[in-house]
Amino acid sequence: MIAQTLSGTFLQPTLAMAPDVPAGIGTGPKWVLLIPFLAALAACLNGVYAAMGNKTRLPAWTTVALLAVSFFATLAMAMGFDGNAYTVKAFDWIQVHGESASFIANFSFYVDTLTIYWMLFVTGLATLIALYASEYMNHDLGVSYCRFFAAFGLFVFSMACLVMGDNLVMLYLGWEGVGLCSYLLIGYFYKKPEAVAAAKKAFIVNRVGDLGLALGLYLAYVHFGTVEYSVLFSDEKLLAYVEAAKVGAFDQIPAMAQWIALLLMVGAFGKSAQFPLYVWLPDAMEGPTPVSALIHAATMVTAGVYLIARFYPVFLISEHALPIVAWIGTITAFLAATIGMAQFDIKRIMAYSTVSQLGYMFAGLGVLTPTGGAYHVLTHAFFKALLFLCCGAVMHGFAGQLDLRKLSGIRRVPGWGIVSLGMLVGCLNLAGVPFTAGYFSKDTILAEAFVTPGASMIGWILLLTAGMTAYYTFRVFFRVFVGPTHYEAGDDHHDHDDDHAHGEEHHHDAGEHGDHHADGFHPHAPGWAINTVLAVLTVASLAATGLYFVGGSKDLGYKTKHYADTMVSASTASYHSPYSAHAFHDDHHGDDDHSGDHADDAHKALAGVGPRGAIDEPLMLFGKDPHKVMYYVSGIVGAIGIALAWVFHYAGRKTAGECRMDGVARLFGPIPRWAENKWYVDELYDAIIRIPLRVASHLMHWFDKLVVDGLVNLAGMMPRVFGWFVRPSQSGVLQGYAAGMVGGVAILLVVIVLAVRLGGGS
Amino acid sequence: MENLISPIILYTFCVLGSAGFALALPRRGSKLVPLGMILLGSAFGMVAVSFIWRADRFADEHINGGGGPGLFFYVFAAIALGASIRVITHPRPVYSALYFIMTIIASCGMYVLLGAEFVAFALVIIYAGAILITYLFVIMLATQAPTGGQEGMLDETDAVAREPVVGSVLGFVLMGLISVMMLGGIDSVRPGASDFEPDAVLANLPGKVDKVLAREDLIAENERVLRAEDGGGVLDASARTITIENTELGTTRVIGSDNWPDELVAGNLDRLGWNLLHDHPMTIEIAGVILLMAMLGATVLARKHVELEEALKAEQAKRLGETTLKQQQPSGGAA
Amino acid sequence: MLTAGVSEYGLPASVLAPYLFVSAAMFVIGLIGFLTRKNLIIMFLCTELMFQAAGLALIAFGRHHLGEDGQTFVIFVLCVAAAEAAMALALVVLLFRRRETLSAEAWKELNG
Amino acid sequence: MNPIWLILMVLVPIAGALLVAFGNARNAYRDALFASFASLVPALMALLEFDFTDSASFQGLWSVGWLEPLGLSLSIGVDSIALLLILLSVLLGPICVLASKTAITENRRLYYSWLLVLQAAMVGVFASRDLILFYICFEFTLLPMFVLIRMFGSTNRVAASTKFFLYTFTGSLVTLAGLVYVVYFAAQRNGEWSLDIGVLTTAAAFMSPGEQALVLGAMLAGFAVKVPLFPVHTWLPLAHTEAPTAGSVILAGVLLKLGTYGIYRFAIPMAPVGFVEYAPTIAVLAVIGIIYAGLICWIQDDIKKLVAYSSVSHLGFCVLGLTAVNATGLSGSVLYMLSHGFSTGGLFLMIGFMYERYHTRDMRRVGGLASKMPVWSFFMVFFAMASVGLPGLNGFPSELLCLISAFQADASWVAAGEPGAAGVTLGPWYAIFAGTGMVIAAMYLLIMVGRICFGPLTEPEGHHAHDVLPDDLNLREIITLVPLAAGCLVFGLFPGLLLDAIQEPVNQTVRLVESAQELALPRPGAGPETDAGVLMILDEAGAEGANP
Repeated sequence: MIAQTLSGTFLQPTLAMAPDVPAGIGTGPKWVLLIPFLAALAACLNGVYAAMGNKTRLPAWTTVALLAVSFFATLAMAMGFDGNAYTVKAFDWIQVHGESASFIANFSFYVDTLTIYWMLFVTGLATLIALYASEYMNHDLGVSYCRFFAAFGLFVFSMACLVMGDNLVMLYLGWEGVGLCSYLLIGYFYKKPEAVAAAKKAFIVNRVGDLGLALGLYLAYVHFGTVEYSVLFSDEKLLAYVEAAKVGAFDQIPAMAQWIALLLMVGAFGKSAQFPLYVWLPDAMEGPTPVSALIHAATMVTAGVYLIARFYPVFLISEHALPIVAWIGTITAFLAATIGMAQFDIKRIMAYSTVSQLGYMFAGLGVLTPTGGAYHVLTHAFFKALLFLCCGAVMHGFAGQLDLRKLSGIRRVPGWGIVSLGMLVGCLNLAGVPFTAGYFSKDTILAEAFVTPGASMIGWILLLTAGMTAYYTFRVFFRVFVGPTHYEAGDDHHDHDDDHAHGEEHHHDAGEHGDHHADGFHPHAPGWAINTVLAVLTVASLAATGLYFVGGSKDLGYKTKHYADTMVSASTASYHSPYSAHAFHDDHHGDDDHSGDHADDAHKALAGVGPRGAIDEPLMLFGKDPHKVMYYVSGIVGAIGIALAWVFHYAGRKTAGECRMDGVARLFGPIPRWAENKWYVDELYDAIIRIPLRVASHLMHWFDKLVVDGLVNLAGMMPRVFGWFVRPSQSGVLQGYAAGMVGGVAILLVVIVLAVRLGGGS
Repeated sequence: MENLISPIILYTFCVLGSAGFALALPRRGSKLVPLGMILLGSAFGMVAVSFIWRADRFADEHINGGGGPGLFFYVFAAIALGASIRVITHPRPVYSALYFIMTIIASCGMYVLLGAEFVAFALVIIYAGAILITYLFVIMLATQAPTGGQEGMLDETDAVAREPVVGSVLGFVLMGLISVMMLGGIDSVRPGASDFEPDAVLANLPGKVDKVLAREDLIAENERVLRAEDGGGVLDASARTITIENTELGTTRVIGSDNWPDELVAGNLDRLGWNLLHDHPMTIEIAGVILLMAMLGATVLARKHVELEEALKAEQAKRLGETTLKQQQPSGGAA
Repeated sequence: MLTAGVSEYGLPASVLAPYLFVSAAMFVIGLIGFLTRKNLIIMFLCTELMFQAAGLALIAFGRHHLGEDGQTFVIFVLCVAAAEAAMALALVVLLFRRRETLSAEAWKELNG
Repeated sequence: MNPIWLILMVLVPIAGALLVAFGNARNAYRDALFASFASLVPALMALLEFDFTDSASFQGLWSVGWLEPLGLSLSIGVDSIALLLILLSVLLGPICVLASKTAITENRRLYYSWLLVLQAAMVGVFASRDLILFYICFEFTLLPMFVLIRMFGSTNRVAASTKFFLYTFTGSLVTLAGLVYVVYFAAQRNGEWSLDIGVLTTAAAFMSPGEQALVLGAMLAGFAVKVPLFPVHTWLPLAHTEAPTAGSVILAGVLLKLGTYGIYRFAIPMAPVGFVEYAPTIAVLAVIGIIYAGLICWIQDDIKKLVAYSSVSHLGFCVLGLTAVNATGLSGSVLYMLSHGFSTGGLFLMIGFMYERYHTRDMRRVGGLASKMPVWSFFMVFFAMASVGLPGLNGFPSELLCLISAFQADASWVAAGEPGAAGVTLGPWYAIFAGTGMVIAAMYLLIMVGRICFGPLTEPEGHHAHDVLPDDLNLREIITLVPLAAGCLVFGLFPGLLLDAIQEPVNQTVRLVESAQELALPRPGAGPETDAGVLMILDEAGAEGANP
């Protein structure tokens, strides 16, 4: 049997499997499988190295090489893509063929433009960051080094399954797989209790989201009868629902179909660290910095965005899903920005900025611009990876020091030029300084928020957040990289305990050390691998700007603006906001008269609920094309933020630890401290979820012991009690037993005699 | 049942019997044993009289014959029951065993009356001869030597019955019930079939037939009785014919009922043997296994070295000490 | 009237009944003995008595039905009785050697 | 397939047990290992000879008469589900023996012979096609397990073994009553006594719904205790905690599955209407068990008790799948039976290996072992992840299918009368609440891994190195773990190996339940020809099980 199944899995030619592939979607070349499986191979090889006790940098080179091949395979896939989505099956995975319904989830991959778009930067960044890590993890050569790269490879494999999977179950596989790798890598320094706790927290919080995803999966299967994209997205029922949604006729769509999106959304919130499930991401910075860069900034956390983009039609048919996504994204963006402003640990600041930027992406998805969201994902991936890697280089060089009060003017330390330059480019992008990639991608979202009816509030909040982002970004830059040169070593290379960034006594410490360098500590400048990677990423971040101007296409029947737009529009995420298309192209003014007569007012509350086929108000901001207006507005807001950072953190700063901001912060009373402590959200969760559950667990434990088991023991006692009553009869005197027997026989005979008598009488 | 014995007599018997046993069972210093015996005798006598009185009347009413069981039965029954009463009422175990032999022999008499000669004699040999002798040995082995000064005084175990009243009443309640059960349906029982042919078993025993015929000179050297496995009518007990085959010629002839020898009858032993070995071979196997196991068990038990209990050890040591002391005292005096 | 030998008919009810009565009486006597006597040997004698009673009933019924099964069973009972006697007496000797008494009440603590 | 392989799978361990019992005590381990490996040979032959294209029908049928007037016979035969469970039992044999080499130092002959006897009994349960044989083997599994716990358990073993035995035995007696009623009913209906499971199944579907409910209740009394279902689960944590490692592995791997297998093989086919009627109630208990046991796991300090409670939680999914009574659910559930043993068995082995070195299972006294026992920690994390239900490992496909089935089995999307109408038992809420079990499982298992593997190294006071065993796992222990780990991975990535094999029998069961539903609740417009069709299906279902 095994032989049969195996042959059915690997050896049979593709054509023979044709019945599994629905009509309309072709099968692709088998070499596409290299992309995920090379990463898996890297993981396996590293496992073998670990078992063999390898103590060289071989694991790193293996991983980099295999991931590079994987990246080139992705490139080849992108080049060879002819515009028609296709699937590639590795082998049968979970198949249940019932008589009335079948459940089919194969280990197969679905390739369309969205997949390619995502995989390009996933594999590319993974290759670069693996190269970076080969130097960064140098201090741990041996089993730990292998362990790191094994998990790294496994992560890329899982991420590939997530992005390329042909069905929701594959997506779920990748989803949990990246969660596992995240768990393993956050807990890389497993002797540190904080790292272990952070790893655990990440996995468990993610699991809450995963539950939503799983339920969404079940509901999608139950409602549409399939979980395969190739079937699902061409499902007539779904298409009909989308048409209905476009005219706002949500009452024609079954509630169950609308629930799918709401459930999937929970999964996305978990993985992409959105409010209220964002608490795990800052803690996840306990992991090695390359991990933070790759997993917790560039790739894994964008999985939620990918999920919503991939299932955009499903989200469209849900009346409330997209508005909720938009609002949650906005709230997250704002909240994370406020916390980020008050942190002192530069890696944590980057973490909160990641959460905040993810909030932007969600808001973008929510205000009907999957393109904006996806474009921001791409730009963000580059510049945030760059920022993290720069922070990592600092941490690596300064023995784990991350406190911005203890570092200053690194720019002038020999060998730190590339790092500083990279940091500057990254900060410019993140702050949304005009003509950077971050500027264009953020503007797209902001503009869409303003043009989408009812979402202008979102736009204003996001605009404010943009200013705050610029401020805290350059706060880091001005404190750490420029100004008077000063640095203190961290206490341990491994042990970069973030608590040091908080406590009062460390403030005191900093003052004591004064301006001289601590104990003759010499930072070691990054080596060639780190510098190369930083240089490449710096260039890439700048080059990403170019993507805003190239790659537009008219093949899809309408004009797409740029590369990301093309890639998204050609995929299942294809959706063009009527508002945006309208404003941008400026050529359908006649439609303004189109009254939204089938759209009641309640639906206008927010774009997502509005009648998407109808244009209710002129899509203008200050009387201009919103995109053009936004160029100026956001540029100005960003500039204000940078200026504030300049004033408070650079101008006139003499030492590393003190700046004007300290005085300003005092004016706000306890608020900065609250923000620094993340608004006590963790404590809130502890109080309302963890502690009650733990109390419930203890109660249940006692209930189990006393009541459930108690009843059993009581039942077990019954014979004993009965025995206590009849024990005297067992006197041990032989004749007593015999007498009992005789008595018993006598009674039996009496019964028989009576029965015979009565029976005879009748 | 009323035809055989009146329920009133039966119940009276039970009451008298239980009273009798309650009195007759041994207890220290009891003077009422003779009274108990009298009660028991009267009880059994009453029943016997009732049976004898009713037997003829019963015969009239039933076509299947009737009448009482005859004088010998009453004699044997009286001996058997009397002896068995003494088995349980006699305080000395040796006498009990001897009375038990008497019971056995009387029972054997009844077996003979019932036409079961083999069993009767087997019983005498095995029971009275072997088992009871073993009992006697054990009684002698296991009876504690009476301690000094109390000779002639019976041990508590033998001299006093345990709750005689309860035991007797319980026993006779059961007696009443069994009697009612057994005699209640006696009216409707029908004795064995009228076509019963005791000699039919001879058909299965051609060897015996050969032998008898040869002794009577009814059969030549080269002839033999046709075997059942040869097919055909071999020996017809009801028609009283025997088919004989000439082994050399292969011809057959029939001995008619006129020539049927008087000695050719199937006795109790023939029928029992056939029944035992043909119809119940498994019984024999099981009996064999039981006896083997009993032998093994008895061997194992007998081999076991008995550890005396502490208290007993001390007592025996004391006793032994006393004896040796007694023995040593004179010698010590001599020294 | 003697009923030796084999007649054409089985034992009539009026003849059977006294035998059964004697059997029952003998059984009950054995039973009473078993219940009231303390000596283990006597108790075993009483069980033998009960065996005898059963044997008598079996033979009487066998005669009643004109078959030999009753006698066969009696032989079987005889075997069982013999086996029982062997085992029981061995046990009695063993027990006696341990406690120096034949009283059944000496072994009360075997009540489990 | 040749029935000799089935018979050999029973006889070889028994022969081994005799060899061990009467052999030299020093060779007990070696002989037991030999016997357990030897029984892999017939297992392999059975696997090779089994015709998987006809997996629903019973193969290797062999019957020997015994008291025929009463319908008693000893008959054996397996369909693919039974075969796979048998293979699981046989596979666990060498693993258990290997795992016990250093753990059991006294009374080895007793230990290994009972271990082998247990294996034979488990094979007997799954192989029997005769009710009496099934029941005898079913009960006989208790005895070796009782001895293993009683003689080789840890401190509280006497109470644990007694409770284990009495609890499960009491339940099983009620089950026997239910089974006997089915036999009686079948005898009334067919006019002759039969104890053949196929014959009984065919006849039992004609019981009235009331009778079916009673029979179901009786059967569940035994099977639910075995599973164990909340609230009759309290024997399990105790038994697991006290049992020796191999005992825990077998208990988790196979013995618990006797309960679910019993429900699948007897309760569903013999009381289909009753089962569908009461499925929601059973499912509620299962869901309560999932959450309740999961939360209790969370606060355990005794690592073995934690894993034991996690078994209760996990088996809840299995029962949930059964109560959905559709193809997805039954497939998932059977898959769960097969795969749960690998991950949980693995966890118990890990705990056993740790216990041998530290003589404690208290996570407050021992922890952070990753720095001292990296290989051990690797396997620990691996099995914990399999147990969490990580996709790609064995727990996931079955959990997924069970939850989907609960979701699927809702009246709102399967209208009565349509195909698949049999399973209108549950609904989304069941899946949602059961799904929280996934979160809870992640919680307690990761906390366990975090405490025992990660963090600063903690060792009990006065701990010194084991005189035989190295600090980390030795080769024997790794060899013991590898089959289980490989099973976790292979059945996670290629669940099709199992799913394809069990598809036909599962579909047939679903068909049977649907037919019985129609029989009991005739739809308007269903004429006699429908009934005839139903009868045909039922007869077919029974006939395939009946002996030639």
